[in-house]
Amino acid sequence: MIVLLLMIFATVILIEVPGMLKKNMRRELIAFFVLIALGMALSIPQALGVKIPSPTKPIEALFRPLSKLLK
Amino acid sequence: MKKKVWLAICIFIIANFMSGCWSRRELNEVAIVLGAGIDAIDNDRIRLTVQVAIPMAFASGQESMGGKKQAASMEVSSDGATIEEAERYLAMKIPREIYWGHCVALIIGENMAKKGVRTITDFFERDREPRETMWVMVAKGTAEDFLKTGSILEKTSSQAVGLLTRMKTGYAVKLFEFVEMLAEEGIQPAAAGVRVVEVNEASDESQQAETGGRRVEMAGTALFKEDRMVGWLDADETRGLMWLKGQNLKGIITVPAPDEPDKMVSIRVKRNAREIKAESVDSIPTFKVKIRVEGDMIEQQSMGDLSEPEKIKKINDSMAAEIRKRAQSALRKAQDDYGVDVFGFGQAYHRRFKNEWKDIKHNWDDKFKQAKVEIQVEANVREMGLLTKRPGTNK
Amino acid sequence: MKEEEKLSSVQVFFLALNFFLASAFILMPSAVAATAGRDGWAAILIAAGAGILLSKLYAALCIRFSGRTIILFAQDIAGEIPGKIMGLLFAWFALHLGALVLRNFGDFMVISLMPCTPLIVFNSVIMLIAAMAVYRGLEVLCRFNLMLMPVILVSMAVIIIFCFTIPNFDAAKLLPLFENGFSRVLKTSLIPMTFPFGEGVLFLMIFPNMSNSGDAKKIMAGAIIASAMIIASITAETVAVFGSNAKNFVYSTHSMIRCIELAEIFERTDTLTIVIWILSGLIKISVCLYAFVKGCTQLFALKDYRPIVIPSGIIMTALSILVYENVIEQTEFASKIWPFYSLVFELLLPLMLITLDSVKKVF
Amino acid sequence: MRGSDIKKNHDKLPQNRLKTGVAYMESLEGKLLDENIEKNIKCLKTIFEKCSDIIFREFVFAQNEQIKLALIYTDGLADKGQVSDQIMRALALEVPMAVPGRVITKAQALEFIKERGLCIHQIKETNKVGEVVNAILSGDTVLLVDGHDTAIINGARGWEARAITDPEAEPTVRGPRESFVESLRVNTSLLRRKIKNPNLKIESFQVGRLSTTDVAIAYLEGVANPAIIKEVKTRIERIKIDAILETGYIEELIEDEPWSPFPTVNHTEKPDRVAAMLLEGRIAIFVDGTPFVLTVPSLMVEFLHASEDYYERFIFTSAVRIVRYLAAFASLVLPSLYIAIVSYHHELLPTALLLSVAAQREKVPYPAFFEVFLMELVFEVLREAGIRLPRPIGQAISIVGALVLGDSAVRAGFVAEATIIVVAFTGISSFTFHYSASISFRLLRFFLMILSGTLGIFGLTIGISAICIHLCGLRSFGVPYLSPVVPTAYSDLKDVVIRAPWWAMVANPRSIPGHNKKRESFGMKPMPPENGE
Repeated sequence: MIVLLLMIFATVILIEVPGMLKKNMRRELIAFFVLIALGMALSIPQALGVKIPSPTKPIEALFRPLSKLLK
Repeated sequence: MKKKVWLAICIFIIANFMSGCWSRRELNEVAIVLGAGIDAIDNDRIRLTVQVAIPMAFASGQESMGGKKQAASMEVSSDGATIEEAERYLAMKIPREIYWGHCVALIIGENMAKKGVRTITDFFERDREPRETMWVMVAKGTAEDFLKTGSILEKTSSQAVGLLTRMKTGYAVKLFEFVEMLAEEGIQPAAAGVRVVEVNEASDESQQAETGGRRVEMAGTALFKEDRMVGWLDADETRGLMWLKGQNLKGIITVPAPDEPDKMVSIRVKRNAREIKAESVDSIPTFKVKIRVEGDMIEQQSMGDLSEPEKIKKINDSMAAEIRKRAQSALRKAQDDYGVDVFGFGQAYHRRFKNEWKDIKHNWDDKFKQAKVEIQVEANVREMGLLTKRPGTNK
Repeated sequence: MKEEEKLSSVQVFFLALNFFLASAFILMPSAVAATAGRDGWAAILIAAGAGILLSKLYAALCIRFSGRTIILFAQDIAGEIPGKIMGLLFAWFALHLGALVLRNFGDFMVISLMPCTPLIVFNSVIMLIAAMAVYRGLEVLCRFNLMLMPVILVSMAVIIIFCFTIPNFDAAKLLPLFENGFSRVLKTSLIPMTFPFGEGVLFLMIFPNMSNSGDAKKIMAGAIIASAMIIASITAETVAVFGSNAKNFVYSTHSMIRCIELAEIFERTDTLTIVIWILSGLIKISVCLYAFVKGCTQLFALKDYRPIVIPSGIIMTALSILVYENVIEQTEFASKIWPFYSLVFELLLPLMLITLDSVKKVF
Repeated sequence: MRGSDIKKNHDKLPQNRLKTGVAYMESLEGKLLDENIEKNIKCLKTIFEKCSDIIFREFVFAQNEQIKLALIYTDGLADKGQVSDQIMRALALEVPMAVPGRVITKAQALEFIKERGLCIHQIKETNKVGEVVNAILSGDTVLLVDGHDTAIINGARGWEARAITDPEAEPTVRGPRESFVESLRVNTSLLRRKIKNPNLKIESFQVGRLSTTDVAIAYLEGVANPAIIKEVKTRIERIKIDAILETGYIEELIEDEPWSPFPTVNHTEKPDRVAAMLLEGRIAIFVDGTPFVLTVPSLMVEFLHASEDYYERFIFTSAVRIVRYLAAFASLVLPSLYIAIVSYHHELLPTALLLSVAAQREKVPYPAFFEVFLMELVFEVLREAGIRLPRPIGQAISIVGALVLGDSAVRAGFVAEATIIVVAFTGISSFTFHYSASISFRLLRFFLMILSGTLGIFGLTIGISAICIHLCGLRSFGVPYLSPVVPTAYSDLKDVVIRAPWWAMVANPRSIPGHNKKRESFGMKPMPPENGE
């Protein structure tokens, strides 16, 4: 599973990066790697079975009081 | 660029293969369930019986080659606390994966029905495989016994009974309709009844041996209070139930001929509809039921020429009376004997008086016992078939 | 390839229609039945009215700042840093919405099509195709949508018509109207208002690409009316078929289609309709992905959005797995939290911008 | 600089030639003819060393025997009758009869021969060796005159060409029966006969560094879009390749999306089809030596249409087209749908059918995916063999192969009967439309089969949407490939799945950007005479 995931990331980088290097797109490269890192941070722990807190939780906590309006 | 996309697709496909094909189930790896039967046994446990098709028996053009005819189905039973548990035990007896997608009929044994069916319909609704469109029936006796009975015309009893219900000769209900009646306020469920009968009609001995001299047939209707079966309607009362529920039915009404009361005239029902009007007279629910029936005359025993308006009117009247009688008998039985509103009068009341309904909905069945029901039938003979009158001399 | 892709009004109309229909067609009947009972259809129609008002707001923004997306004009109105924060919030909304929709469809597949296949497979495969569509550009996405639209609309029409043939169908089951009071219906209408109709806020990223952005108001209103009619009629039909049992289903539209048995030919077709919904959902997810990617591109002043499509897709997929632990959390969130949470982005943010701008203009 | 070197020492030529053929041809550039005919002949003989089909015929001018002449041509390419009658006979015998008594000097010879001596329609002069060589190889006859560094190129080509026959690849029931042949001139003449209009422009190129193949583009000026014409020209001129042997070479070199499985350049061997394409604003590319002509830009729908569609009455045509579209769809998805149903979604079949399919599959050992995949491969082998086998036995073998293989495979329990039905029907369906589109459909069929074998009907859907997205992004010379469907050109939709009657198709298709918007007048709908007279 984790191997597959890393393979996918490797492929994505292989596909995208050479083109950007050729066109000398620095900002795009930075954005690309930031997003890739984010994607890795979100997916690799999941593949390893580590629980990451869901973003839904804080949102739920924030809006829970309002939801009583719907009752 | 394109090359890389192809590369990505290749990797994706390889990844797919690596992970295996999860939900794949080859056709020759499944046991196709055609009918399921559920009986109550001791200790709150249930017995699940499945009728599994033996595909080889369904191969086309194989039978004519001679040799012994193969059984078309096998029946396996297993016990468990829930249906799913029983199914797991079944899996130990059947070497293939149990596949519910083509289950035609859900047969509930009488014992089970009396104990309450809410616990068992859930599985068939919740799981994605069993279709909501399977027929729900209550078997007189055990469901296991019912399923083990063969059929001559059809290959299995499930198919036979499925076709019988589709013929609309008796009250037939699909699972989702049955569950809706369970869930809805102001109506109580009813389900088709089936039974096994001993017969000697098979002409040839091998057929006789195959079916064990037995046959399945429709047998009235089972009435439920909440999810427990409380009683039966016989075949005639079932017709009354269907008139009152406005269910499509195919059938014959036989009435005395207007000129010769000892000779009969038969009318085939073409379409029927009913309308319930709820009223509250002195806070007693009162219902006006209007049943409309159209039919064709298809048989006449009497000699007279019936193609006269007055005579047809007479036939219409006696037809209406007949239908009314049937409906009354069904109503009496449901209202007085069992006290269950299987007709949906409560729904009609609810729709009309939504505020009053809130107070009485919890004991509607008691209220229903006091309800007054007025049945009005409007029968109409439309066609006379190919003859105007019966051939022969009228002396 | 041209950088500026111009879309015709018809293309955007159908894109919006599909966007509104996609997940609502399956989820909405059960969602509104849960609180409004048999009056769900009325809630949807009311919500459509509110949705039209919302879309008027969006269209007003679009016309006032024609040619610029919300990311850009937020910076103009509120200043660079607050504007960027707003843009970031907006991008997050697109990402979150995309993840939720993806999750919905993945769950739907797992529950109704192939229970043994892991969720991640469906999610990643759908995302792969969505990313492919976005990668090819908005114009291709619109064309693809236009290609699917006849199939989707015809199948929906067929479903709506054939449901009348279910033996249990009885329009009287819709009675009595407003049993639990009209206020309940009004409250319920918040759900459909924020769930398909308000999500049209993402089209603020697409309006600038229209060749005739003056049509935006007409288009959105038309799409909302058309989709509301379809969703409301299917909602009414689920009640007409299942009665009060309708609220017990997770996907009552799907369950209803399972009950269609017409002439022994048109039966057991639920698998095929699932296929059509995948296509429909694909478009919605693509629009979300596009909004996010385009938003990021403009936030960070990138030249080309293509390089970040795939990473964004990966993030969205990972997020879609992450957001809920189980279906219960999903229904809880969708019915109780989402209506308020999404209002922040669907109503508050655009409203704030337009007031700020008006105030600025006065002084 | 290389050229002048060579001019000095001809001996070095062979070594040069050994380098590469291309470099050799290039080396002739800038090389000029000499005034001395002997030298010229020697030079050309060195160039055409070991070319036994090049004929050098030296003779003297009848008017003045001092003047030596030489005719050089390729045996088999030049029209021998013309060469001997119109050139040699005239120069060697008949000139004195025409102008008796006049003496022509060496200096006057060339002018005289040009004006009086040659009875040839088309002559050209050149002083470049390269051009001379080219002319000889193209079938022209070159006349060298002593004392002049100019050669006369006589356009007396004439070689054996195949007769115009029925189209082999696109047979029709109704419509013209002629098809293109391998000769470019014959082909353009066939086209010219369809469109007798000076606006039909035929521009020639020579492509191929070794083969110098004649390539021509044809278009209707004022109908075709100039931007597209220009684009086609630049794309053809860009080609630097040793040889062009078939239009396929050009097709692959000028495509918009070389990695796409779909053909974005259409080809046909029917002159009527090419004419129809040109009239709608497309551009045709002819290549000498092949009966296939390319037309660009091409749309997806073209591949599902046949030329006959426009000749047969429209009601019938529309019905047939619907069938053809269904068949095309079946040829793409039927096997994968079968796999998906048999391995994943048993509920899609009615109970009775499911039981009978289950009975058939009972004896089959493989999963449905493997079975269908294998049978599809077998079918492809049969199809390929059917084409490659010598014609007399081809059909017999392929039928026997199909029948015997299919029947025994079922009997032996390798495959189920239903599989055979599916595979056979799919195979047949793929022959209902244009061959090169059906190739791509066949290829994608396997891709879809893999997907539906792994993910069932979900995989199939995903595969189809991937294909659709790809198609939506595809362009052929700037024209969206899927137009007029998407982007929608509503007026063009009457010639997609159905064909409107001719009197209703007033406008030219708008999806092909061109100038001629209207192709017929309004009110062409035939009507019975009024008043019933």
